[in-house]
Amino acid sequence: MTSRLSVRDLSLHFGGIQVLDSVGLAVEPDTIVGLVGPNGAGKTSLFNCISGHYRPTSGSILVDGVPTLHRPPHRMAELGLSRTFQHPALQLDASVLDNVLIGAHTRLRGGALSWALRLPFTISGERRARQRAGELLDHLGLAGVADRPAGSLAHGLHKRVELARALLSEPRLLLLDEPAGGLPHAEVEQLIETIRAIRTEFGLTIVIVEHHMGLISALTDRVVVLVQGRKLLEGTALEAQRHPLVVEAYLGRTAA
Amino acid sequence: MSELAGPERSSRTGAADGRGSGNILELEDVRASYGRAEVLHGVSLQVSNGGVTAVLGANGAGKTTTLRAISGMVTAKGRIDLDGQDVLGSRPDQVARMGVAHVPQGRGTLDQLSVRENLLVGAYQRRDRKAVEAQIAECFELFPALARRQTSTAGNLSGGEQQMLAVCRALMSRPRLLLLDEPSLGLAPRTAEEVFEAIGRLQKETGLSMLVVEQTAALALALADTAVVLEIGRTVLTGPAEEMAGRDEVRRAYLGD
Amino acid sequence: MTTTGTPSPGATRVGPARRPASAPLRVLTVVALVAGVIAIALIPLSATPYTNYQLSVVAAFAVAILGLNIVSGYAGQISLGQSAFMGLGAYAAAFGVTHGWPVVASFLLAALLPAVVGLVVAIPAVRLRGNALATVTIILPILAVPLAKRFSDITGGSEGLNVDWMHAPAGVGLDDDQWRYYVVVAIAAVLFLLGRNIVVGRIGRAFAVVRTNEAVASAMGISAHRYKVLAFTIASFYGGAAGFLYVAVVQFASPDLPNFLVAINMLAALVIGGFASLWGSVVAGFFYVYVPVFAGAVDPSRTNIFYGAALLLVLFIVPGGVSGGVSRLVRLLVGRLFGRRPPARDDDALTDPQPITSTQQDTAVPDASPDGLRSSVGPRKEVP
Amino acid sequence: MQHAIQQIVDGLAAGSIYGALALALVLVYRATGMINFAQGLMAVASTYIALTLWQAGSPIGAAVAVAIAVSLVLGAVTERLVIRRFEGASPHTAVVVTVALLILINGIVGAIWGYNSQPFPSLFPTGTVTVGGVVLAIPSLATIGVLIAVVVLLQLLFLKTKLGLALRAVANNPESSALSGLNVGRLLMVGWALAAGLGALAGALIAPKVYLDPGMMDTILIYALAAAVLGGLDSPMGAVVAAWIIGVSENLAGTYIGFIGNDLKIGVPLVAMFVILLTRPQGLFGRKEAVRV
Repeated sequence: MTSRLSVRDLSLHFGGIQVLDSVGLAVEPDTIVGLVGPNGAGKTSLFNCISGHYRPTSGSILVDGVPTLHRPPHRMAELGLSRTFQHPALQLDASVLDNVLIGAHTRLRGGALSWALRLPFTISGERRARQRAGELLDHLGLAGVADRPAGSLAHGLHKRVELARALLSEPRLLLLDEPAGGLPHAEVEQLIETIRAIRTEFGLTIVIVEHHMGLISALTDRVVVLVQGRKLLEGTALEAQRHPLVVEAYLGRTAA
Repeated sequence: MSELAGPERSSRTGAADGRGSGNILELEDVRASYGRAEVLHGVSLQVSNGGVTAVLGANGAGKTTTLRAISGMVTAKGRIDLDGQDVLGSRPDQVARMGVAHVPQGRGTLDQLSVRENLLVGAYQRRDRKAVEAQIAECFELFPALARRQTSTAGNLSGGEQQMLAVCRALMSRPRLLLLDEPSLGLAPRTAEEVFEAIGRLQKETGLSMLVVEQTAALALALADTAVVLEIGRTVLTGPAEEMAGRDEVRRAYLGD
Repeated sequence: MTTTGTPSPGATRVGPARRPASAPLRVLTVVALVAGVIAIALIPLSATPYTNYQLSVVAAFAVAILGLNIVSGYAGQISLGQSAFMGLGAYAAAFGVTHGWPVVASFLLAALLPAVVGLVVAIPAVRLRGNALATVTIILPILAVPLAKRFSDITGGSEGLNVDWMHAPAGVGLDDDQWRYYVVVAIAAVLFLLGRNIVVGRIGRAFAVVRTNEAVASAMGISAHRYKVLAFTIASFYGGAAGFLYVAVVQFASPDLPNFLVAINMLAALVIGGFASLWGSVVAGFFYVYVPVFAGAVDPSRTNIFYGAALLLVLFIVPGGVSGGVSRLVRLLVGRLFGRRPPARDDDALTDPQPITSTQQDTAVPDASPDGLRSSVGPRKEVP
Repeated sequence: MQHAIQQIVDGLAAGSIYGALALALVLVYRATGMINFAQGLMAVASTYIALTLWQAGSPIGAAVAVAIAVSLVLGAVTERLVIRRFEGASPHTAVVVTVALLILINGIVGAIWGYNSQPFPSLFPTGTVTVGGVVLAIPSLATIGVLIAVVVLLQLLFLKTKLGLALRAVANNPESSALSGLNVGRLLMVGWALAAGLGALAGALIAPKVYLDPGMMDTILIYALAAAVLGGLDSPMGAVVAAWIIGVSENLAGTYIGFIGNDLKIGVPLVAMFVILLTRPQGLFGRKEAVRV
């Protein structure tokens, strides 16, 4: 069986700075992999390489066995890849529903002319997308705010709107960049339940960048620890937390 | 070395034992927001005269925002006193002229300017050209790497060199208080330790008060006398630095429960 | 044309916030629409020929400004060249008419030729970020005028081209001005309906996300480049169609139309009317035509002072433009009348000089940006 | 050959005028990230001020000098009263704001001085000099000389003075400069003032050639924009070099390519701009812009 995502020997330089150094990673279908490491370890950069937003200096990335290195980012969605962003990037004055519907873009067909003329298939497509979006919003506890402008929502809900948007594109592989960032503890518990539920329901493979160790421990099958752009360790969340090198990377040598 | 922080330093802070003779900086229940989203919900901390306070906390805890609030880069409420003087609502350049030097995350290097010009910008408010030149020379003596590259643009320096340049540039204004935001960010561990050693030496010799945000807790705690732990925009723990290393709150902030 | 489900305009500050209409508001909208359609149908029967002429010109400019709105308001790419496309459309229409083409063929030429030119211009131009696109488009009207003069065989040079067409068919019992009004307004209405369909569905949502955040757009499978080109092409199409309407009313195509100040004033009228709002384009059409009329009553040179001042005023105090301001007012009144509270959060964010989606969110949690310093020197993946 | 050299010198002279305005655009862009579409009309306003002074009996040199001084003040005032409010606004808003200024100034100038063309005296004596058998117009040579002097002065200002250092620091990183105690707002005012002064100079140089009316700078602005974009928008030297290239190439093309002629030569910078944008979006001399995700 090919890995859902396979990253081999990936390096990324920005100017003279080495951001990623020969990072390798294999994510099997239906697993959740956590990506952890201190600030500046290169986690988000790795995400940006996988989603096509950065072009790595060397190495290769395969999604379901398909090499993706020369694909522009907007052609990653057709491989079943979707992602969220570290800082939720919503259109704050558009409604929550409209924000989520952007995720349906690749699932809808037809160009400007078909849509201008409201050809029947565009109408039925839009209806289906709205229905699907409604279900997702329901699922994520956002049904009550679907018509509110996204900017009027609390920060924690933004993350969920982004999640709904990503899910509407019906991905097989989902990259979540700090889904718990800035959330109070109680909401993190909820988030863990939500991610568990969607994972089963949609048959998702998920890669999570997260600092919240509780979330990482609760959700991931394996974690990869990045430090200074290199893979330090791969194992279970517990192993990683206890590993002296990881403790040192976070707290410094004296603490270890 | 003493020249680096300027002659006023010694008179203001006495000697290294001037610690505890009052606070140069006090934050009380500071709240700050970006647009609609409040990100600090009540941060309180102190920096004693000649002392070093470390701010610890996980990503997103509000460490950087706390420094930005002090420098007037975000709108804040609550109380921020510098030497008993209210700085809340001042512009960043005004706060800087009151004697606060802020080395931002990412170092804030003027990457298109030369190393020397970066230092001159740091000394922009000063009129004593001779002393400025002397301090530049001293800085180059301290960091020969910078001296070798004084005419090349700062953007071409390595990460560690840029960090030292940023600290030197901050000192050029002869600050009363130095704010350091993640000095080790993006540096190899060895380089980060060297940077902290240099900062530590400087602190010991000049008694300059510092507020340091740092993700590597051990580095920060070795430098600081006081530590503050932030969680989601709130101060949750304050205490002497040496007692902090083993505290659960610190461990939790970085490694989870 | 209810506003429900419209992709919302401007996280950039020159755009009104759109909220889903409340039930009373929806009723009010329908009532207003029906009344409006009746009024539009009845006006020319009693108005003077000159009023009909002016209103027809309003319709033509409203269409051109709607095109500008699609590229600048909805897709966020400021164009300072819309008048060039309107001028090209006018010349194409006049060419068709003087060569005895059927009206439909003239219309297609007038709309499609500018669309093709727009496409060709857009493909390289939209690669420019930020306000650099404006610098390219501003050249179009400046080049259009000498070009029109150079090809005087076709364009009639500085004199322009007079046409004599679009007369009321015998037997309908309408004067020429009334007939032209109905034709122009009907075509404009169809174009507005099509435009509305574009900006509310899949395409409009893509425009909006390209405008606010290209990284998100690409993550959702949307090519920013392709949609910017599309928006620009549609805008050129609308510009050309408006040129056709203009010639139908004015019976004249000249180098005065594809002019630099015309393009600039269209943008001004659009911002004053309201970015990313269909009604804004209509308001802008009226504004464009009637401000010079009223200003001219005082002193013709005051038009630009009025325009400039009005534009600055809008930028300073009502970033949503007239339509945004009015719709806010209506919502407020409806809310009062029907006992509903106005939305808790008003548009304070729109008066914030920070562009909300980019700047604020980039800095929202600076603690959590490990790659901040790197990405500022990061490579950019080229989008083909 | 002699004719060609004359054409090249005339092209350089025209390019020098575009270059002066292009420098103004670059100064504003570097300081505030805005392309000031009103730069041309601000220059027109200054030129009218010079014209009024000259008509009142002042010598033309003094009239232009006073107009430049007034422009410095007006530029600073514009920054303080209008532009400051939109610091950090989206590129959208930035464009619309300067477009608003453009329209407003056009209206004000029209209201005060009317829309009819008026002759404007040359700063330089008419006449020719013969260099190696080639007859060259003195105004052309003087115009080139003025721009070179301006470039040298600007370089001295930027590289040798404390103010220049501060201006460069703010252009490089305003936030970090503020943390060093630089008053960013005041420095941006200085940037706008300098740009307005340069524009005033460009206006006084072009007006004798084309007559003065409110639309005088419209095409010059296009040339200047093309030069600024070709030069990379943040590179003063790039803008000047690009302006010269444009001036010379359009003059040669207008003279020697029959189809282009005098009326279509403005197409030359447009075509050049398109070619450059297709191949090097950051301009000939600009730095590649990084994009963050």
